[in-house]
Amino acid sequence: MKRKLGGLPLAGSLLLGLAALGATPAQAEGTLKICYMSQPVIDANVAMMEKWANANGVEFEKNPMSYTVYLPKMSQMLSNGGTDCDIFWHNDDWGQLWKQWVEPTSDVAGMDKIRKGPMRAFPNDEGQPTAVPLAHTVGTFFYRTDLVDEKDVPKNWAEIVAVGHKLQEEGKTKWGYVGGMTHQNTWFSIWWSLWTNGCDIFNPKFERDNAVLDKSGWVPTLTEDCHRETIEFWWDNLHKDKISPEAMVSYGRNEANAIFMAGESAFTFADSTFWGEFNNPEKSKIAGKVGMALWPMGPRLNNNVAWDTIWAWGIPKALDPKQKELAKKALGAMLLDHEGQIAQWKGTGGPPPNTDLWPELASQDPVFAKLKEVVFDVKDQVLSAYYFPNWPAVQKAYADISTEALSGKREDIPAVLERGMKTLHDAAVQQIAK
Amino acid sequence: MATIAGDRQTASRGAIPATRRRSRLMGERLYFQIGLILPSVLVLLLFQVVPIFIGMDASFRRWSLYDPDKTWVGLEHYRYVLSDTNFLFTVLPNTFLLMVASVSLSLALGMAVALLLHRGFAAQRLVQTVVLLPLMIGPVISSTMMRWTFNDQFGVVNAFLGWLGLGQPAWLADRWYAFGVIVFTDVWLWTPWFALLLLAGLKSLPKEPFEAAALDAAGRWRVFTHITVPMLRPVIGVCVVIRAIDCFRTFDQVWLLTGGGPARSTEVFSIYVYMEAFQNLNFARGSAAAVIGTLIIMVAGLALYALINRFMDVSR
Amino acid sequence: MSLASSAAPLPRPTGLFDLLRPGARAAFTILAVSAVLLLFLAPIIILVVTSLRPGWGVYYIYRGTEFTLANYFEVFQRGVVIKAFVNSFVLSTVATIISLGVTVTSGYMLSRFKGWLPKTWFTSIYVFRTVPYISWVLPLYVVNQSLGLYDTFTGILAAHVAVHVCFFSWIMKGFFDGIDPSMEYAAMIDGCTRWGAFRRVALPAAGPAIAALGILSWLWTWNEFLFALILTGNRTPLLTVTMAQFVTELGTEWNLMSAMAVMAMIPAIIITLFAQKYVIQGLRI
Amino acid sequence: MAEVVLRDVCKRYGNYNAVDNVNLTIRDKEFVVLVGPSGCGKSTTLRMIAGLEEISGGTIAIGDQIVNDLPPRERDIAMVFQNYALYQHMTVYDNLAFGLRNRKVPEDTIKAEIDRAVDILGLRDLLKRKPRELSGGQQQRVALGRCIVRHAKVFLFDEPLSNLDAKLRAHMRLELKRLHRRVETTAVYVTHDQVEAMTLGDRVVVMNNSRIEQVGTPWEIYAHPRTRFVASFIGSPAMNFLDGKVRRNGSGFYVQAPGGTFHVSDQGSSELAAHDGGEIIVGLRPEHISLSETRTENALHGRVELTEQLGAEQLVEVIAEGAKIMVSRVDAERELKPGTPVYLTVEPGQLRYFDRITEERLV
Repeated sequence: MKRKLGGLPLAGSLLLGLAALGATPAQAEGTLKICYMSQPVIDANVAMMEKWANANGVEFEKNPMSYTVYLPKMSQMLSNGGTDCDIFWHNDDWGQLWKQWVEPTSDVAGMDKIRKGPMRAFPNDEGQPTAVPLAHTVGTFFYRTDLVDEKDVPKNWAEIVAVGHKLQEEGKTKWGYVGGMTHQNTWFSIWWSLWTNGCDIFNPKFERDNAVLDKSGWVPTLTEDCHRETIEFWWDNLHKDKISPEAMVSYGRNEANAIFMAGESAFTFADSTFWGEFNNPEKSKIAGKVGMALWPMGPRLNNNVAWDTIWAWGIPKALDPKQKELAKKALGAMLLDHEGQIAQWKGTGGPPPNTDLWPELASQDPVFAKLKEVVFDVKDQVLSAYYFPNWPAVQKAYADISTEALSGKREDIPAVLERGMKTLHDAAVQQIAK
Repeated sequence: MATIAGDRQTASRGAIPATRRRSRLMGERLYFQIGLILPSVLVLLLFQVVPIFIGMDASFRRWSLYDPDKTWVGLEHYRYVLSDTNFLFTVLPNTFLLMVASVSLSLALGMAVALLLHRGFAAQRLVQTVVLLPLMIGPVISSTMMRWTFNDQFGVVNAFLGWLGLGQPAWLADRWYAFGVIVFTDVWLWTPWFALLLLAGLKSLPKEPFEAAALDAAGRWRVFTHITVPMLRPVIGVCVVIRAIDCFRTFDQVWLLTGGGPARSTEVFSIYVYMEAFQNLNFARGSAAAVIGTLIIMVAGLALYALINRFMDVSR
Repeated sequence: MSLASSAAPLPRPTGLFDLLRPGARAAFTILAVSAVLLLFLAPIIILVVTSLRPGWGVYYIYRGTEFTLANYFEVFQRGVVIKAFVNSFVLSTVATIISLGVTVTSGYMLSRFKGWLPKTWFTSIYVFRTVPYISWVLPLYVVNQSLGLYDTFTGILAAHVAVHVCFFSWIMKGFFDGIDPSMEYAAMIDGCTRWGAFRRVALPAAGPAIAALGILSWLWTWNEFLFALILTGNRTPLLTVTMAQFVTELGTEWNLMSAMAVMAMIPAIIITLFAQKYVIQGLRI
Repeated sequence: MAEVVLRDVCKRYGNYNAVDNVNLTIRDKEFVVLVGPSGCGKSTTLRMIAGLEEISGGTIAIGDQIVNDLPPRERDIAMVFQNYALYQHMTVYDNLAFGLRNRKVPEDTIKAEIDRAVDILGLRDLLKRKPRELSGGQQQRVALGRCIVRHAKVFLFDEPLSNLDAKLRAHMRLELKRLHRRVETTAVYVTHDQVEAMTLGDRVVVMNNSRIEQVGTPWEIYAHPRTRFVASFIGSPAMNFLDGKVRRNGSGFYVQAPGGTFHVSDQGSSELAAHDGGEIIVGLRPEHISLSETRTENALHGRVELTEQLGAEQLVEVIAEGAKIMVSRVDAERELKPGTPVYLTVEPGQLRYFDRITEERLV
């Protein structure tokens, strides 16, 4: 039989052979492996560390991943004590999710030069920072400078509606405001306005300490007036005042940006890093006609708020000390690389983490000056995410509730929000791990 | 003769008792059969059966993707999924609605295209080529196309409707419009498949019944309902069963067109599982949903098969 | 949906069609043919036009007359796109070869033998074919991670071979059912072993049908999305996922994404134009 | 060359016996035809000899070797199939060479063998063609050629002519006969066509219901059928069977049948002695009946029902007391209108008697 079946196992052995190829090679001395999501700002930052590695004879291995799988993949590695990455991209959304597996970073050179506020997303249980920032990502209100004078830029919700409506009637623009609304895009419409109305997602408002939130029982604010008003504001925008397209409930950031860039909207809200994109004449019809402004305020709050969060790097706790040392050196070199950080800002719009550079940049670069004014210099900073393992589930649940409320009748909004109380609470407290 | 004498060397085997002789040839045959399916069995076991069992095991445990705690929790996840109103009242109805709508529409449209192609006309080859394209292009490209075509601001469909002076619906922002786009995409993708299989079926039908019907002065519609369809029943039945089972696992189109939105209103089974596992990172609950879905489709598949057998006389 | 309803050349009730004069019948045929062409071709044309529009002109593709090939050049300047094309090409080819190799013997066995073993195997195939992909790809993700196969070529390859085992065995059985076994008997009498009779006689006879299935298998792998989404990351980028991510990660670049989609469509179009006969043959169930 | 011996050969599928205790010795160089209706087990028997079916019981020997255990390739046999089973992807030459190449025969020997076979079969111009470019008769000859080149111990034929049209079939039948005389190999030939069986076989094996009914030369089978089945199966038009009663008439016997009585020859007397007064079946072949329009003694009286004009002769269907009797070899020019009263006589020696219950020939 052996001879007769000679040809058969070929395919099988080929499979096994390929399986052997798939195994990861052993870690070499003096090598830094970096895992990240490929994105212009992050790429620019990686380049700084690569430059340092090349200068210091350290081998530099880049391992870019896609955003879709980044979180599960990295979570798996960290929780299993894996050492596939010496440095990995860290995000405030999962700053608390990974806290027990990441190395404290207070001893990284240059950590004294950074903004402390956004670091609130990254402490471990001992209160030490566990991340090294690579750029600020800040929510920004954009307006069309060719349609709206700087002095006429809306200062509150009512003015958004009024100005938008007026421009629509004059035929100058198709829409007043567009912004993302779907899951992972709620920031660009509902949430920023939620915060400008002195509201938040859970009680106590603006609390991010999980212990406190646990003790308070993760009670959503959905049924409170501040929250209902926010939803009603957007309902009116979509269905009554029609300054926003009805389909906006199905828009992600990209759909919204496309409409803005097609010159069909007066206002939008996006990450500041899109400033470059909006002003790129190759892609945008409104290049050179885009300005940044303070967030228009809701009826319940008078003082301006802004969010200032960071993208950061982390180091796995499971690494051996020598690797940790090497990783920290690379990160320190990045933080202190003035030239590189300025290049990062100029090339990609990713604001430098090293605040030493800010005054100089602000004096040279009017865009940075404006960004500093409307975001960094705003006194009341909100944190744009919660920091606990179930946060992704909460985000999704919230988007589903708000979409339902905004797609139905106006008078049904309270009922939908009432129903959402349990869904959102359950999403927050569901037991998927310990 | 000398050239084939080598075969004689086995002469002494004649002495083996009959029972053992039998078992030897049958043994060889059995080994041969096993050898033939072995590679397939191994691949199926390693990459399908084993994962399914791991998934089933995980569905009884507390097992998140970032922290495989693996504490045994029994039926907790099943209880959750089976009492989740989204799963029961949105996801399952959507899944079956998509199945019914997509299969019946693509069957009807496919039949029409097949009849058209069967008639024969000058540009037939061109039409057949064009009809084949969606099948080759696959769901990712076509969903991307449709999403763009049905874009409420820039899409060609709305531009056309506007030009006609009709309303311009926010296609992907309304549950039923969005569902309609999903069904349309699925029909666009699968009509060619039905058309080609039905065309092959039409071509293989004997001519005599049609000639007899012509002599009996039957009209086209009567010929279609009384001769063509009954004779195509086996083909139709098999197509419907296969397509319906495949339709249950639809993922690509929904994921790329609506992602299950707005507000989970177009979520189907595969999206639900994916969301639980990769969005909520709850691998165990995703697995439990996967097991439930598998059982449902197996029962539904069997029922469908029986039903079609009964009504259609499938003689396969 | 408006496109769909206008395109359906519905069978006419008794007599109506026959009452039409020949000229009117021809007109009906032309109308029906145009409707079918429009339905199946329009989205593709829209995509092609989009891919030829400059970035700032992509929003209203039906306005303006500026066209450019720049999108194609830009797409191919992205390393990940070239990598994705190469990966998808290699994966489709290797997965097709292995899938066919693994299942051809299985289909042959199902066609030629009777008894408990083929019956059991056929039932298993039937049952496992109904299992939704997500139900085994989800745990396969965990398996691949623990084997270090996540985001490797081997990992995604294994999934593609596995998904084909059931369906292809079934189809191959049909191929061999259509071949008279007496050729193999003749070969066995002519001095072949069972394996020899299969390899030297049955296999060549099934060759064209297997080639047809191979073409389809190649395209299915090329177009596959779910496995790629779950089982690969950026280390092993594949075409479909890379294309989908043009929307989700790099901003709204409909023009670039369309350009990539058009490029990705090329194998499908080539096959449709030049191997149509095979494809139709391979689609038989 | 070799003898083929089947001893107690059985083939069972579950509870069903497809072949039941077949014993048969095929002598060296003999051409034996297995004939019977479809499902009688003849093809299964042949396939067991070939090794394509396993043997459920008993033994089969080829030459001096029991082959139950050997796969087909080791049995040194050659076979021609009903649909020729030519290798569709190979040329005629490669088809012919395939078996020899498998046995590692040197190419020049192969070429010589093929040359010889090609001359016998007249295939020279077709060597480079593929099977599907050949006519049915040509394919058939290639299939035969595949056997000839092999010099196998036994040739097996599984209804090889049944796919050909009537004219070609008659032609190939003769060719086969000529071929066997030239090649002189033991041959086992399966057919359901009794004409082929009679014309080709040195001996004929009639099978029915999984068993052998009779083995004998064509003449033996025709003249001395052992059972009613054999009698009915062999000969065309088929033998007429009448229910009869045996009556003693002095020292002799006569048989009372529908429409009259037969006197029985002395030879027949001994056969019938034991059945005096009993009910039997009388068999009379259509070609042995003479038909007269004038009253004749010892004849069956009936009326013409139908006539079938064949040109050289005509077939006449006669109804005698409700029993249908076919008469052949009636002068084609005789005019027999339906309803014409006729008298049928048979030489007593041509009558065959069968038991009503066992349907075996009375001896």
